[in-house]
Amino acid sequence: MPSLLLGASVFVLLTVALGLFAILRRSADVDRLMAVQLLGTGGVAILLLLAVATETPSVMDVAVMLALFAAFAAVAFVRDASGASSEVRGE
Amino acid sequence: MPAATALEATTADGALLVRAIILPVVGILLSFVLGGRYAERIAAFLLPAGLCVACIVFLKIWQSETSLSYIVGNWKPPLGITLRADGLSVAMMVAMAIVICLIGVFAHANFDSRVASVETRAPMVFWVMLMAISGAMNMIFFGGDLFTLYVALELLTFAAVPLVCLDGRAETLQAALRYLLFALLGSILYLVGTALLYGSYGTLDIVLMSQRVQIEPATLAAATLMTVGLFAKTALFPLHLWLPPAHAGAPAAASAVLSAVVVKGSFFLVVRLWFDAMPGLLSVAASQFIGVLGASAIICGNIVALRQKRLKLLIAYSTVAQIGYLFLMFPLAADPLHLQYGDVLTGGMLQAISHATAKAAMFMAAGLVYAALGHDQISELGGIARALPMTMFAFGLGGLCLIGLPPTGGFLAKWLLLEATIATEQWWWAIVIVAGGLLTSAYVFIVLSRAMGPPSAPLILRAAVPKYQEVAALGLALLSVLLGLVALGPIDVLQVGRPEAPMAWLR
Amino acid sequence: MSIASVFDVALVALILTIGASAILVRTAFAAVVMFVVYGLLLSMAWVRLHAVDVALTEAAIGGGMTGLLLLGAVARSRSVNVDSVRVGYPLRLAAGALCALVAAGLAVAIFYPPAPVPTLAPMVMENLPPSGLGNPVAGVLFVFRALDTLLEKVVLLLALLGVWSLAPDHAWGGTPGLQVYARPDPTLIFLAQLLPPVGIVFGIYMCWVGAKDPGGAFQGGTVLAAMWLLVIVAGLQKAPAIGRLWLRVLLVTGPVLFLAIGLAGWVFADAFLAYPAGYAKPLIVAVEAALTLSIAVALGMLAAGPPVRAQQQ
Amino acid sequence: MNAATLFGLCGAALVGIGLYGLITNPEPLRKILAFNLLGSGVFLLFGIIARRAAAAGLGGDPVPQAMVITAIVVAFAATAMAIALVQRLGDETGQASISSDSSETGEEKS
Repeated sequence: MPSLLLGASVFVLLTVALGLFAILRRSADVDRLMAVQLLGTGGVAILLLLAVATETPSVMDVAVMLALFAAFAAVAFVRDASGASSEVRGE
Repeated sequence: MPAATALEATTADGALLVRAIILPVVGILLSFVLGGRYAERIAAFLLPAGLCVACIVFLKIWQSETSLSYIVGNWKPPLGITLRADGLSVAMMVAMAIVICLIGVFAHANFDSRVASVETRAPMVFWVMLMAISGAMNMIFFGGDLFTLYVALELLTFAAVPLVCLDGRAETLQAALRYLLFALLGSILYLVGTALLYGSYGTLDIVLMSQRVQIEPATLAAATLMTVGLFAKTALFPLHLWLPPAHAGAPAAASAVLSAVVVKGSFFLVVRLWFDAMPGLLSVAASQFIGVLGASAIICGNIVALRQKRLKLLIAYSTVAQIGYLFLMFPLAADPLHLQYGDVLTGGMLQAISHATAKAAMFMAAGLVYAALGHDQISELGGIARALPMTMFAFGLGGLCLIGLPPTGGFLAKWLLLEATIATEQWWWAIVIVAGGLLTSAYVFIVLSRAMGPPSAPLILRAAVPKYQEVAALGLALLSVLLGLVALGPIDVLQVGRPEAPMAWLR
Repeated sequence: MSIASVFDVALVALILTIGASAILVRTAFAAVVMFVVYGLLLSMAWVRLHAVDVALTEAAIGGGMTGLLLLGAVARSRSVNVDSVRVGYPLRLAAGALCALVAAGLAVAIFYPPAPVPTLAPMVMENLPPSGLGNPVAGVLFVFRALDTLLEKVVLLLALLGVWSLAPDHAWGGTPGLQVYARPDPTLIFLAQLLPPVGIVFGIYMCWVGAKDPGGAFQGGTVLAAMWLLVIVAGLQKAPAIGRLWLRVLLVTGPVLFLAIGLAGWVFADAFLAYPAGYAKPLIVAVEAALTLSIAVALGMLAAGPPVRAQQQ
Repeated sequence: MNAATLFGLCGAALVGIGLYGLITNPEPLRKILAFNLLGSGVFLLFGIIARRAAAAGLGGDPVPQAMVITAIVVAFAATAMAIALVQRLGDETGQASISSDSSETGEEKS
């Protein structure tokens, strides 16, 4: 059973890697945002698989953390894309 | 071996070491809550208190001739952290506490926080950072654990960088950024070393490490990286490029604390590393290489200083040169054939201390000249010696100490180093020491002769210089001169806690 | 080669590729995105190294918070013309050789571990029970090496003051630059309403669970800081002026409590930073709770940057 | 080769990559990024040292792990300070660079 789960995590990691290369090769900034989101979802999947495979439940907390901060980074992107020019300088 | 027994338990009076570290921390926390208007008052109380603690520790160690130690939380190394004070640490601690207190007196004119009705930026930042620097230095002097020392080193960096760009001009911001990047690189290299050392010996405690350490790839890699990192922080040639703009651009009080105190922190760690954590591991070739770097710093720093047009930059480059002397102690002390170890270490520490007092005095004097004239162009200093006699006298005395004329502390330090060059038959370092002294005397003479010469135009002072600022500068300068007299007194305190046989592995 | 090592090899290859491209890629924006991805990948590496506490910290700080800081800086520097003089080819070659040498030196050091690998793990486990903690990392941070942790809090405060010191004089005491946009973005507001409730619960959970399992004040504080920033960025709440008393008090609460308990140990447990027998766990939990708050405020204000506008009276 | 050694080599390589970026990239922002990469490589070294010292039923030695947590927070504080400095410099000069010779700018001033 653990080896099956580990195998699954390897599979997810490889798909995430492929996805990352496909996305990062493009030059539009919005596409790059997808890279982080891809890692947010893929990373959560991998960590959950690892948590069960290695029987360490605390790894699930890492999965939550990863999901949370992938979303947080997305917000930073939104902020960057929509508001960079309108940011008021305090001169 | 005193060091081994120090490991066993907290010594009587060991609690003083905790006090020396806690006082500044309390000051920082209080300043945050009470606000910048009280920061100066807090510092005015805590810095002298810190000096008192330093003096008490000094007296205890001098009289008992044993080092103090304190086991934090009663957890002995390797699990816990021990604070230790030996002769080297107390000598440096007292000297730095005195310098910091006098800088505090001097800075009152520029960073008086009591006049404003609300908290203002520069005083708040300056006083908190000054307290932080005094705490970080104490931590560096007492820290018995290499990782604690890393945290202390970062404390020092974060306190020092904002002082560089306190006035917010673009060029000082640039200097601060460059300084920060160098300092961060330095601390991360230091951190790599601690990782490798922990991996090899399962401890970062300095005494335990000195008992376990042996020559092997990981240790050598660690030692090299840590040393390079600390060199970058100490601004040893050729990693000195960040120093002159950073030290010359800062406000005078900040320049004084940066040049006199902050660079000594990372230098002290190099000494701890090679003479305490890894005694006898420094190979002759490596020590000669460090010596070459030091010698290059002396020659290059002095020559570039000679060519400066601005007084503060001249003093900053002279710091680069004087740092070079500090590193001459490595080839002189690491010669395994002649165990001149003790005297050389004393010489090196005296050089650090006398440079601290002299350089602080000179930066203060330069700051007063700048305040009075509105510039610090050396070519237009004419008449200033008549207008500000006490200031220029302080500058001159500091200069004498840097040159190394008797009876100054600089003389004693360089004399001890010179003696060691003869005793260990390494005459080439003697040439460098003497040449460095000659070059130093050249630029000190140029400045003084300009200052005493007639003014090109009638001299108009832009601002009156407060007397107490001049007194603070003169006080430090006199200290640097009188330091030479410690040869008659407590100089042997530096040997307290030194292992009797430094090159244990040779036997 | 087991499946686990296939996973490790793939992960290492991915980390190195993304890391190297973060350095080599042309635009700063792309580099920062790479870095965020890199930080998230790295937390997986920490899981594989059985360091869950570090994995949590790395995901939160390494990827998330540092990423936000860098992104903000890129956004602002776009209007600034950066002088793009690249370092000359020979110098790059020399730098490459030097870096390769350093990496090779480290690799050699790693390849030859000492024969019996020294470890403090048994000693930690032996001495952990009196503290009542179940998490050995928390034990090291708050019991055995408490002095480091306390000093590190002071480092954080100093760094914050250092950031604030970069404010123009007139803005001192005012509000940081991180602020609402002219046009509030609906997506942003939606996210800022959705995420924080979850995040705050998780942050408190992190702090609470830290005594027993991986987690603790650092991780919890970082999550809270991130949620706070999110709310500020979306314009749902204003960044506080740095002169506010409540802000200053929150900043020092954790370190002050830590120091006070450390000093109390001097009286009641005969050593600075020692805990009286039987009271260790409640005291440590109290310190962790206070530190979580202080860390949250400190990290949030660090990311918010120096004040740019004077406070309206 | 076990997992610890593999990640150790990864850390060593990251130290090299980060150092290269720190030295060669002229943009301060990219230097800061490279510093973070370098730092994470160093942290990984702590991680493998902890991992290979696994004992007493733990997956790794908790002492270096705790040190890494401290170091990560310190590195974040350093990054925040460096970025604030870069931005203020950008505001003051309109360009973000540390390459110009400051001893000359020092002379221009007075």
